Amino acid sequence: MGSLFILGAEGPTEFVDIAGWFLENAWIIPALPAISFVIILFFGKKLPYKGAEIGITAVGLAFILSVLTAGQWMNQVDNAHGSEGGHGEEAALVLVDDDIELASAEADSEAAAFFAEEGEEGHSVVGRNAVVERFTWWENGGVEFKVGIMVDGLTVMMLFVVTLISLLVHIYSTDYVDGDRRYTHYFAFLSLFTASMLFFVLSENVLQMIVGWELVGVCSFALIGHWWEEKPNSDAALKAFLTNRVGDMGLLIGMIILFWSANSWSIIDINEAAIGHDIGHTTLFIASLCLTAAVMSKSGQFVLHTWLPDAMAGPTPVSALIHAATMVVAGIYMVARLYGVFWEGYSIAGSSFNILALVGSVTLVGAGLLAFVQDDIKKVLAYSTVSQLGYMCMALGVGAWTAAVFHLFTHAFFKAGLFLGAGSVSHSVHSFDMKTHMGGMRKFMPKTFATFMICTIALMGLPPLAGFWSKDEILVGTGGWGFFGGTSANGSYTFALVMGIIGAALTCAYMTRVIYLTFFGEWRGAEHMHHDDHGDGHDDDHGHAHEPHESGPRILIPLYILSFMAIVAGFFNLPPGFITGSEEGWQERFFHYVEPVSSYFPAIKHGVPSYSLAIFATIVALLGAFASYYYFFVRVNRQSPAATELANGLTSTNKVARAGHTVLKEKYYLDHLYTDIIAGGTKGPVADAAYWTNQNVIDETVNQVGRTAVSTATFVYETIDQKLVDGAVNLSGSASEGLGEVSRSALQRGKVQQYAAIMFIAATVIAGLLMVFI
Amino acid sequence: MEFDNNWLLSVMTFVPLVGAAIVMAIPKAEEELIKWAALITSLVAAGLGVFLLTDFNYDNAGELQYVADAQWISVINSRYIIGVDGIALPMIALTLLVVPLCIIYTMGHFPEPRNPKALLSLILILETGMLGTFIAQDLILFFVFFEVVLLPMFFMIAVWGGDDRRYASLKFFLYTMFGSALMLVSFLAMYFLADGTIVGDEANTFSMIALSDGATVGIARTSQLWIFAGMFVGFGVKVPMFPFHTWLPDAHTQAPTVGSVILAAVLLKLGTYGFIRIAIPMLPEAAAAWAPFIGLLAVIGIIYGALGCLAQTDMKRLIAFSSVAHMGFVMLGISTLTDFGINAAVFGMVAHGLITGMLFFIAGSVKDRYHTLDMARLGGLLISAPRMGWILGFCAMASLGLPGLAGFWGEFPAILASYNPAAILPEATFRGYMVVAALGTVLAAGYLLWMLQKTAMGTPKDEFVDNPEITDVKTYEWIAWAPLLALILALGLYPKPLFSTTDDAVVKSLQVNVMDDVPDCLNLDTDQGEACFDDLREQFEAAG
Amino acid sequence: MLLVQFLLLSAVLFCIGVYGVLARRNGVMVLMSIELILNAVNINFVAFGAFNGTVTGEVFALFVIAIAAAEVGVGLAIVLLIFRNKRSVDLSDVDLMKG
Amino acid sequence: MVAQNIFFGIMAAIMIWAALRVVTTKNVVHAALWLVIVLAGVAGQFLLLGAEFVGVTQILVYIGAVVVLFLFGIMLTRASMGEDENVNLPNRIVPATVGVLLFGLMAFATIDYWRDAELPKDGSPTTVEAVSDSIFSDFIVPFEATSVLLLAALIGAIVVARKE
Repeated sequence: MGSLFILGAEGPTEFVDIAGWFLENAWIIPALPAISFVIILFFGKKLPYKGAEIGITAVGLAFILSVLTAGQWMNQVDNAHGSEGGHGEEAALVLVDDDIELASAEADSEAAAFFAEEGEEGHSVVGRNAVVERFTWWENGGVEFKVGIMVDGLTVMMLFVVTLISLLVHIYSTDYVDGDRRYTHYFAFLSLFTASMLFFVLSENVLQMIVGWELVGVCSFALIGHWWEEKPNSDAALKAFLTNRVGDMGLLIGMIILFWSANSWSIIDINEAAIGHDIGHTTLFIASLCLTAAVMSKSGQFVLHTWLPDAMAGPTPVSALIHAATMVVAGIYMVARLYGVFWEGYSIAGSSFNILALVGSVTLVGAGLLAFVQDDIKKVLAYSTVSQLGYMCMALGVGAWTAAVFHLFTHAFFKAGLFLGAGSVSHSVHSFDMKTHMGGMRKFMPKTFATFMICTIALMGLPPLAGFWSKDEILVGTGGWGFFGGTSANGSYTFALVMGIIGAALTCAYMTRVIYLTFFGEWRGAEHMHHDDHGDGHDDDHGHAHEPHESGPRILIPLYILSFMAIVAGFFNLPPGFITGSEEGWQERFFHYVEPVSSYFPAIKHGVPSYSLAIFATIVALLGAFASYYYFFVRVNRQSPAATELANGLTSTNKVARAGHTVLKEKYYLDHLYTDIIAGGTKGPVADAAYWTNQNVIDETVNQVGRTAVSTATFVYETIDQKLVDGAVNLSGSASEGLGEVSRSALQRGKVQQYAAIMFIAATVIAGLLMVFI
Repeated sequence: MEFDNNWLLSVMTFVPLVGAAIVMAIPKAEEELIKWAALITSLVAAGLGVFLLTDFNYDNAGELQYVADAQWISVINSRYIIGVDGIALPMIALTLLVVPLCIIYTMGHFPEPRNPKALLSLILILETGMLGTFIAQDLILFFVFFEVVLLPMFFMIAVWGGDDRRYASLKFFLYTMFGSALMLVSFLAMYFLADGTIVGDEANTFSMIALSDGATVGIARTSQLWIFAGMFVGFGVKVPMFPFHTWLPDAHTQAPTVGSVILAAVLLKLGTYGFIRIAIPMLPEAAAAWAPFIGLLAVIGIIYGALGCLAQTDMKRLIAFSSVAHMGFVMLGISTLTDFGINAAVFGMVAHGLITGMLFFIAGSVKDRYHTLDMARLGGLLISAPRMGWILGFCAMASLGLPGLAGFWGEFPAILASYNPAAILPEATFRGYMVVAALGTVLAAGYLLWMLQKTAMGTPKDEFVDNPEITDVKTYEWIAWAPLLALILALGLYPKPLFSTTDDAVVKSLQVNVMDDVPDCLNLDTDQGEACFDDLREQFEAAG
Repeated sequence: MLLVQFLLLSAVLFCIGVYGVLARRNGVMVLMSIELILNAVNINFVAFGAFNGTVTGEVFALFVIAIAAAEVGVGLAIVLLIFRNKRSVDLSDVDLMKG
Repeated sequence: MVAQNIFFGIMAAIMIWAALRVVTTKNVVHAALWLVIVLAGVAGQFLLLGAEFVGVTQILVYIGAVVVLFLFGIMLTRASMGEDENVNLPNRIVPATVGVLLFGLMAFATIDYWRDAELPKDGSPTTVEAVSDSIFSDFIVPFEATSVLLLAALIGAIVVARKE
């Protein structure tokens, strides 16, 4: 599959050159897995492979389409590039195909006012502008909400990454979750996730982004909680969703601010308005802050990252797809998409500090430290992901747009490879705990070990694997010390550069630890094998195997592909002039095809790479690796091949170190803050107080009014009514009764004629009275 | 206007009443016959509703259609004026949809103490009342229908309710009556103070058309404020708005399932509908003065309702409290006084009706199976009754405002609108409300997922393992639920039909049509806006 | 002829009828007295009709006659029933309404 | 005129006398026969007032039917044909007082108000045609109601009087 991409990358062939058909119809790509979701949901259980085949087919087709789309995009860029020569500034019109008014009867004057700059002549400009196709989704109060696609370099890159990794994860899962009781549901949600993610990536406007953003969140919720019978899993799912919701609040508010400021949902319009200073700087700043909160939750940045390690409760392929390669980079993608907003809002150019860079660099180091103390291999990788996302975030913060996106690209492959490798190991030992179940695995699982090693080196950022190239570009982009020659970058983010280098060293160190604990030393899992059965939670009978064994081909092939990508992905964006010394050629292909040159993208500068910086950073990273190597491979191994740490290590002898270790073990106490204080507080005291107020103040007032009314009524009834009024009535009644008793015996004798007589007498008397008085 | 069809609304409205009479005439022992008679009646009404939906002129949704205007109580110039426009149409459709589904639901499981004859005729009378409220274009007629709704609901709660039904039903009844009384006073004040001659009616008029077309411009500002206050309480109780909401959890918790469903799906909408149809079009000036306060109560309701949910142990009570929060979003949309916000509010009303109605159906079915709604005892619904568990999950997701499902399009545009309220309103205040409302979405996710975790996830408690009563969704439940579920999804994916239906009518409701070239006072800055209303009043006085 | 002479005659007959109703204890005789009263009323009707020159009075007299006939029929039936039960038509014995 | 007045006077005297006998005689059969005289007198008065049809009806219905009914009633109740001591209540002073007072009152009221009212002198007798026109146009509803009443009375009387 990868080779197909290379084919497209090296030179567009004829079959992708169908006048932009794939670009204009990229909506088919998310539609395929969406259809697959519906089919699996309704018919999955009746199918021979329980729906997996539908998912794989759909995602496979989506992948092919993505590759074709990417090829067509590159073809288009090359054509445009040839005529323009160089990446100069272009104030070109955006290519917009504003068609398909379903109810085309309405003359669209207001919409025309909103999108005044989109003329029909836009069609003629073909080149590096995004391809936009859209139609009106709905209207409200004169505001049109559109839905559509926006395809440019960034989009096709993400399409490729998402579909490729999704495809590999689908294949991997057929073995990994084989026999799971909700096998079909699992594949349904994978399809839904893929569709949502692709929908998000293809968003033409920010509203669509919100929709996609939420949908991937809910898929993440469903897949983290895949084994919801156990409470920790559902807790983790809830935590993930709720933490993301906190960030979503920022997303909603930020997008709302942008919408009202730019009077449009369109990403292009918003970016242009921001870059053109049509939106006030304060407004942009506030919007950027709000959106940063969204990035912090979705992309696991400090201090909203805590859900991500917990999210490892989900099946491992899900972790690889959602929580390493795709969904968690949604925040990064969003920043990259709306870069005009952040660029202006944070005044990235010419500055040395901003919140995005700060959040990113703190996350990078903070999470790297946390990765040291984890015993669960997936948690190490999770913190590693957090840390790497910090790199991307920092890169965006310092203005190194291409570097960030490129790191996103390379990281997706090697991190997915690492997760799937960890899954392969745990599939065999039925645990993720490195200290109790692993060790010496290289002997049992050599193929997994090899791929894991490749991905690890890529992650460590050692040349010449993928991570090195992308990490190096980020460091260059910080424009740090003049000593290293990073002069022409956007600002001088020295702090970011320092943190970036420290982060590289930390990464090397904790990954070395992982390698040792997992693959070297002696296997420690033998005594747990029979009576321990957590792990994946599926009830197959692997538990009877006495020794770990290598995984099957459906697990290994995805690993091969990913480790292959971990090797080659870095070469897509070699520094300019590297090796050949020529400015044109096969260097900087990624930059060339992905970074937009258009009115919706800010005029960013690109740092000039320097050998000295690259060498220095590599040396620091290697130092980190060697320190860790010395500790584990030499000292711990010498103590005992089965040991996991030194008996008399620093934490047992030094108070400060022990305190630091505890802080790390407790994950900076953030979980306590969130779970116990904020969530527990809201759910407990605050909600109870509110409810108490409801029952005892508001409702009590109502009841009190009711009671007062009743008691007043009682008083009125008992005292006034019963005693006074009724007393009078009763008095008259008893008087009548007495009189009646007298008259009864005298008059009521049942004699009809007596009655008649009385009647006539009375009539006579009355008639007489009437005559006298009237 | 199509004069040919002006019988349609009347027939549609009174068919259920006739049905109720028929049901009452059938001997009590003929239970099946009674049920079928009730169902067929409601289906006939629904069929007329389908005809209405197809025949309605959507291009002219801002105008009243199918208008009938007949003498009624001539001595006070109260007329039998009915009509339907883009705002009323979705509400009517919702009513006509929910009632047959409720009747179908009762066919499978009838609440104790049975007596289908009484319950079904009450439901049908209720339907007439609800439909009448939505079609009425005369204040007295509106009031009569508004009150007709009360009594059947009162009896439904008081007879078929839970253990604490007497308290709950009485509270519901008295609370609403209290609000209605103030509302009636306001109606009367408007009758005496407004001058219908400006719009070609009689001087004292109850005609909602005349009153919202500008017959009220001459009313002094202070009087307007008081009149609006009366309506505010009347409608606010029904919505229910914080702090008039306390009847709601009790009524919902105690009511039988179908009662809860109708209460949530339609009855609460009578209040918000009143705001949109009566309070704001008739008294825009007072609405502008009150709107910040309404917005404040709305966002308090959002947060407060969510917190109330988190403190619950009873599933049904939790859903009831969530209504307070969701109606807060609707009221927030209304309080912006923009066509955008009010459109969102109408959408929110429909969405809330579908989603919360559905949640109450599920709660009722859970109660039928487990005989408890205590969330500490529930759990593992996804194992015991997987389909029902998934439906619950689907509805919880819809309720927390997941994009792609109906709830989102009520919530998000309301928040969106409050960033940019009508110019006459204080912008900064409403932006503050926006932030609080956005916080409400977080809490909404919190309590709904927590409920989902408690009830659907995990494993069933020992007491419920292998309980033969706990079955998956039954046929009658499928029939009753499928339309709601389909609509939640359909409106979520393609909200355009509903928005385009309401849009024109909402725009028209915010305009003062009294004379040509009336300035749009709501869209001027606060001071200018008030001056604009004063000018209008002076112009009117000079003319009159 | 003066109107008043007929009216006075009617009054006399009426009062005699009232005396008869009150003083007789034989049921049949009470009924006869009632007939006197009714006839007194009829004289009034016809007299006033003649006085006003309309036929309405006569028409009402006819109605009264018809109703009187019915009344006598039912009344005598009741008396017969009483007789059959009590072997007497003495109204003094009929005191079921005694308080 | 005079002749009419004289005729009226004679008839009135006879009627009053006969009426007094109706309520005072101790013989039930005699009372019925005295009643015939009163009823016949009333019929005469009707003729005097020009109400020929009513007068004829009076004779037909009352004398022809009602009195016969009374006689049957008397026979069926086995009243003695002779004097009977038990026909009157012991206390006759109260009824007498009531009667006299009532008459005083009525007489006063009548004379006080209608003292000078004269009947139309040229009053021609009312035709049957006029009576029937009135009944079958203005009074059709009371007429129908009366017919129903008669039917009801007929049935009622049968039901009440028949032996088990």
